[in-house]
Amino acid sequence: MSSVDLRVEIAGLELANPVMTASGTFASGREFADFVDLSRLGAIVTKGVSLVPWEGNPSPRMAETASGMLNSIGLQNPGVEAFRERDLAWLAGSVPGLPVIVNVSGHDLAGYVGVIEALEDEPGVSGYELNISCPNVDAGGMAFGTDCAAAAEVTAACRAVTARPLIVKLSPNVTDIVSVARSVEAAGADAVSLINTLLGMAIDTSSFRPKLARVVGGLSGPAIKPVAVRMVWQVASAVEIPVIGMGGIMTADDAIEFMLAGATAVAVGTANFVDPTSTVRIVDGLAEFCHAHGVGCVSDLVGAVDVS
Amino acid sequence: MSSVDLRVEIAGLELANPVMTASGTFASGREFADFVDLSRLGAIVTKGVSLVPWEGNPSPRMAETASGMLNSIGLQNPGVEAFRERDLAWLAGSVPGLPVIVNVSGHDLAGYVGVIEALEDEPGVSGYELNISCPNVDAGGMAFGTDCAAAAEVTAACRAVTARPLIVKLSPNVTDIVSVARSVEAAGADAVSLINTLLGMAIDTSSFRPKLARVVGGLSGPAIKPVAVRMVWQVASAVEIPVIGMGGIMTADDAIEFMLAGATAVAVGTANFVDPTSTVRIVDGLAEFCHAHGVGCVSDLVGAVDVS
Amino acid sequence: MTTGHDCACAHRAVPPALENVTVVANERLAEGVGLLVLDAPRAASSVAPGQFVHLRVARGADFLLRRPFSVHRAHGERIEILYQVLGTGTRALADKAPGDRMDLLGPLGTGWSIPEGIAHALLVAGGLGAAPLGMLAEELAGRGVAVTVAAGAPCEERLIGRELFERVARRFVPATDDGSCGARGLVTGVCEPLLAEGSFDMVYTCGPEVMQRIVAVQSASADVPCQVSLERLMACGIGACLSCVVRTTRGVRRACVDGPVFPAEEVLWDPAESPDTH
Amino acid sequence: MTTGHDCACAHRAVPPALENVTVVANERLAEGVGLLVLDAPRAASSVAPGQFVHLRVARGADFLLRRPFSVHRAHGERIEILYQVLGTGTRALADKAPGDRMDLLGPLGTGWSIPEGIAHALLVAGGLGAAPLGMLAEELAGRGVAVTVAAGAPCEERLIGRELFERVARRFVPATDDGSCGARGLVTGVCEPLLAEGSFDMVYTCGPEVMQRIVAVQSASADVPCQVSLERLMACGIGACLSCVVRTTRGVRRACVDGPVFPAEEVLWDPAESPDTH
Ligand SMILES: Cc1cc2nc3c(=O)[nH]c(=O)nc-3n(C[C@H](O)[C@H](O)[C@H](O)COP(=O)(O)OP(=O)(O)OC[C@H]3O[C@@H](n4cnc5c(N)ncnc54)[C@H](O)[C@@H]3O)c2cc1C
Ligand SMILES: Cc1cc2nc3c(=O)[nH]c(=O)nc-3n(C[C@H](O)[C@H](O)[C@H](O)COP(=O)(O)OP(=O)(O)OC[C@H]3O[C@@H](n4cnc5c(N)ncnc54)[C@H](O)[C@@H]3O)c2cc1C
Ligand SMILES: Cc1cc2nc3c(=O)[nH]c(=O)nc-3n(C[C@H](O)[C@H](O)[C@H](O)COP(=O)(O)O)c2cc1C
Ligand SMILES: Cc1cc2nc3c(=O)[nH]c(=O)nc-3n(C[C@H](O)[C@H](O)[C@H](O)COP(=O)(O)O)c2cc1C
Ligand code: FES
Ligand code: FES
Repeated sequence: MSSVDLRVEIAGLELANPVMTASGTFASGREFADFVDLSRLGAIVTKGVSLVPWEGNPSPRMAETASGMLNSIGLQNPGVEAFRERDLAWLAGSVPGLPVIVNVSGHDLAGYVGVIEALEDEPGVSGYELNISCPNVDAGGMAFGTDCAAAAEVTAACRAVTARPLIVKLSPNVTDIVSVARSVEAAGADAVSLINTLLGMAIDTSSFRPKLARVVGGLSGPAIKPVAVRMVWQVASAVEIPVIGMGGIMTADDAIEFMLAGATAVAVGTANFVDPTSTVRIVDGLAEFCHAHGVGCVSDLVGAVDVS
Repeated sequence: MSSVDLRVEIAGLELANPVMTASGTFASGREFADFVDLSRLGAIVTKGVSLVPWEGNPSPRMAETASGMLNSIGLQNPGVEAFRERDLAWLAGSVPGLPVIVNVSGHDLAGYVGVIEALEDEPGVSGYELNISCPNVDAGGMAFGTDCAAAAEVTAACRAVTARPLIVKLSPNVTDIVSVARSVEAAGADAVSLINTLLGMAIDTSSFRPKLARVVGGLSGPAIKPVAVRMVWQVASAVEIPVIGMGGIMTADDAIEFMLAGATAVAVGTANFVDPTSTVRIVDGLAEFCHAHGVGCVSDLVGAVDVS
Repeated sequence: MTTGHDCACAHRAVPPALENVTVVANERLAEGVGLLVLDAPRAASSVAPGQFVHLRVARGADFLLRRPFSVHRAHGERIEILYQVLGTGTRALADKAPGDRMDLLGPLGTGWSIPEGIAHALLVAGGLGAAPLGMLAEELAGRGVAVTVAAGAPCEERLIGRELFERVARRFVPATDDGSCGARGLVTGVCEPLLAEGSFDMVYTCGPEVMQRIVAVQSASADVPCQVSLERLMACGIGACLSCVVRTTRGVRRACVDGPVFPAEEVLWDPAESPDTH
Repeated sequence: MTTGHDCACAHRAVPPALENVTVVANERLAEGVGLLVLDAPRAASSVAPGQFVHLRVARGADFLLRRPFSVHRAHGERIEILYQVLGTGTRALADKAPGDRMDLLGPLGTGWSIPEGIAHALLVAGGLGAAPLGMLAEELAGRGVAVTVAAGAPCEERLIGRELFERVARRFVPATDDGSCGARGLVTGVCEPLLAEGSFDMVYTCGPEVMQRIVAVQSASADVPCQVSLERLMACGIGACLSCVVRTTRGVRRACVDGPVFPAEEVLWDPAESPDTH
């Protein structure tokens, strides 16, 4: 299988393979080191990082649904300083050379820009993913991702302070994701990633209470895959920049579906909770699939869906 | 269990219980007569009817997904005349007294209005549901449902030609479903029903072809329930008119979740394909639940979710 | 001569029902092919040749919908299903053990039409297309109709249904891709000379759609009426969802209730199933 | 005296792993309560008292995520799990038969801390709270620590874990709602007088959160350090998703890795679990 070329390129960043971690589902990798050889990942995308520490939302923060889960973590994180000292330092020491994409959160423009500025001198950062699509915070988050002008504004502001690869993560909770993707492309994004979670809710019929303390939360997992594949296909057909696809990827076959739809790389999220070895299992599966189908370069799959 | 009052009222129409059929999943009832005592339904909502016959989309029109299915039927129907002669006549003869809601489709304003005009003299029609949210037709359909002004316009035009209960069926493929709901309320809708299917896509990784001939289709079933419950809760909190909730209802417990979120009635769709007796099973389950929880009137559940 | 498709078929008298059934046996016939025997008294007593059952194979994420399977044989309180492992549902079917229970909806669909007075029928099976032809062969033989079966498969051991056909048919004409049994090549290759013999008054066929289409053309050329059994993705199986449509000269029809058996001359074949594209 | 929670616990040396395990026995103990014995050599040899395993109970729509269960006992190559049937996952667990296979992630979490030199420990179990206290009682007894167990349940037959506790503990003090065994009333009712005896140097408790909270207050009043074991909804079980947080004096912590056992004095109790609201 060594003959299959799994490399892909995102915004000038070469990845050994297209499999990344979905932000917030893999922490900064350390928790998975017992299960996964982290150096085999295409890239690690960290949990969302904000300028100052965020406490996140009250519990319960999670509920299982049919083929999916709701979460309302609320971007709990210790802030960019602690992130730099603990997570980046650990990654640099333990998995040198692994591309690290920092997922950036903010309540306002200055918040996003501040995180990037705080990390610009860090050699261990390969690029940024702007989370303008988190449904679990009151200010910022999804509000930026559901409005073209706001999405463009935050993208442009971040673009102004970094030359590093800048990925913008889009919200699926919109009428027209293509317009948002085009707006951030025009504002300087090097790539888009999609989808973040769908806004959902579940109610416990015995207590009459919402299953999440925050009432609503983000739906992820296999349940959302058809929506995600559709959006990746729509966006990839409309923009020039690469698309990173995610939403319910559990197997290599799922990853291939996203690549055929137009994703240059993919991210694995909820699957990590079910099987902590999911990421490398999918890397292996991609190689096997290419081998079996006579595909020499995995990148040949990108956008290869036949809609004729 | 005879002590539980299952009646609910939608737009002046009294239903024996809150369980309706979701349009397009129950035809006009005839196909289910072998399995279900149709007179036990709260109401029947027919398959979408258009002014002239529609052929629907090419095959394959269906694909299974994790806890869901995609369809791209495309509102195939024999047109309002044939509908009147075959379906309405059969319903009047076989299930007299069963409330019949006609689901109305159109490619343009005149199409919607025309169907209603053609049925205004039919005594067997109890009300209309305007489908402004079908993702499976090129013109009309979802285009009306994703724009507040267009949604209001078609509602107003239909309102002008009928005094019967007018339900508008909303699309979930929008940034802000509350605004659309408010627009159709202001334009004269007596009730809103939601959700129609989420736009999705699936690709066969062995043939590299989309699983649906039309490429994209509508996602239904348990997978979408959290999105549907969230939207019902948002809309019910924002409008005065009753809400009919649907999306992934398989059991009485699911139906109760929708009612707690604010739905006055519910509709059962995809579940009919899995178990053709789903509707009456859910009616029975509602009565049992109310009995077990000391709820005298099922309508006491409406909006009873405790978000304090 | 008409294919008699408008006759009031006997099975119409028995409406479909939900039935809890029990696995009696589950036998591997070849790599990826199995024979499932179900204790299903109601379906067994009411099914007509060519009808199918809609099985709730398992419950869970990958099993929201039922799966349609033709009834291969019905005897006593039992029905037999031939299945090919393709995806999650048929994989789960292969794992069933005696005693396991399932839920079945059936019998469904319009099966083969057997017009009064036919004397010699040609049955053409491609691979698992043998499934709905088993009951038919038995029924025809029982009615005194002479039966010739042409069956195609990749190799001898994949000639599914062979024993039944050899038992009830006057003639069994196999064709295998590798020549390990009968003629080397496709079943359509043996079908044409058989039709040229001129003795058949009805052709029944099931198998890959492109094969059925060729058989339909061959039958038309030989001026013999032909019935085909078409596979479509099915959600409801009872005529409500319109997933399973077949374009015909009589309009868009539902494979689950108007079919799966259709008179070949009525079918407007899907261009994707043209022999040229295969 | 410290609860010793910062010590380098022995089990930290063994990282968690995925393990394919086999059901050895599955016994019904009371209505809706079962004891599952798993052949799980790796987990059995590495688990510490108070740790848990994350089980992939089944696959399918209702089973996307794993379910966390405390290890009640570990002996030889086997672990025992006490479970209460609540929802789809535990219902599926009740249906498991010997020979069935599952996939386990573990051992996980930070279990009970056993500081050097403690002489007499009080274990307070509410209902299924007995689960993580089983291994602990055995371990303490093995180390020569005197163990008193107070256990509460609705009625005698639901006093889960009784045999084990009666075997290894010096004293077993039951309390039942209906008085069918021991004191009538809540376990917190027997706990207070026990603590008043003044002989304990550590309290370990598990059960409904509101009960643990009362035990924590009672222990603090009696000036005895107390450890609690908290249940949270868990997605990953390994510290990555932040589903399972517990608010503590040391900040927001994760029940799956920093817990489930916490020193009671560090826990900032959830207002929803206040005894007043129950
Ligand atoms: C009337 C009829 C009779 C049939 N009789 C037989 C038979 O006797 N023996 C046999 O082996 N097969 C038969 N089939 C095909 C059989 O239904 C499919 O092979 C089976 O559904 C595949 O299920 P899966 O879960 O393994 O595949 P998956 O691909 O995992 O299934 C996903 C979905 O696609 C549907 N699907 C996939 N392939 C087909 C197909 N070829 N036809 C219809 N639906 C499909 C499934 O029902 C399911 O909804 C018949 C189909 C029809 C329509
Ligand atoms: C560290 C820890 C140890 C545990 N040890 C035991 C034990 O030894 N014996 C025992 O019977 N139970 C134990 N539980 C609780 C047990 O995990 C739940 O009862 C079980 O997950 C319920 O699953 P279900 O599918 O039956 O319920 P469902 O309500 O159908 O499950 C839906 C989802 O909610 C989660 N969930 C539901 N209830 C709980 C709960 N009380 N705690 C955590 N997650 C829940 C499930 O894991 C699943 O993700 C423990 C929980 C934790 C956190
Ligand atoms: C528990 C959890 C936490 C998440 N946290 C973040 C986050 O911090 N930043 C972000 O951009 N996305 C976050 N996401 C969204 C995921 O990165 C991903 O977009 C989404 O879950 C869909 O992928 P999946 O179905 O594979 O999980 C989170 C998702 C989950 C389930
Ligand atoms: C096969 C199929 C056909 C449908 N046809 C229609 C239709 O004609 N008109 C309409 O308003 N909705 C139609 N719908 C949408 C359903 O009425 C319902 O809104 C949706 O399926 C969500 O409910 P469910 O998850 O219970 O199926 C259709 C859905 C399916 C699955
Ligand atoms: S499968 Fe639903 S109409 Fe045929
Ligand atoms: S369960 Fe994921 S962090 Fe604890």
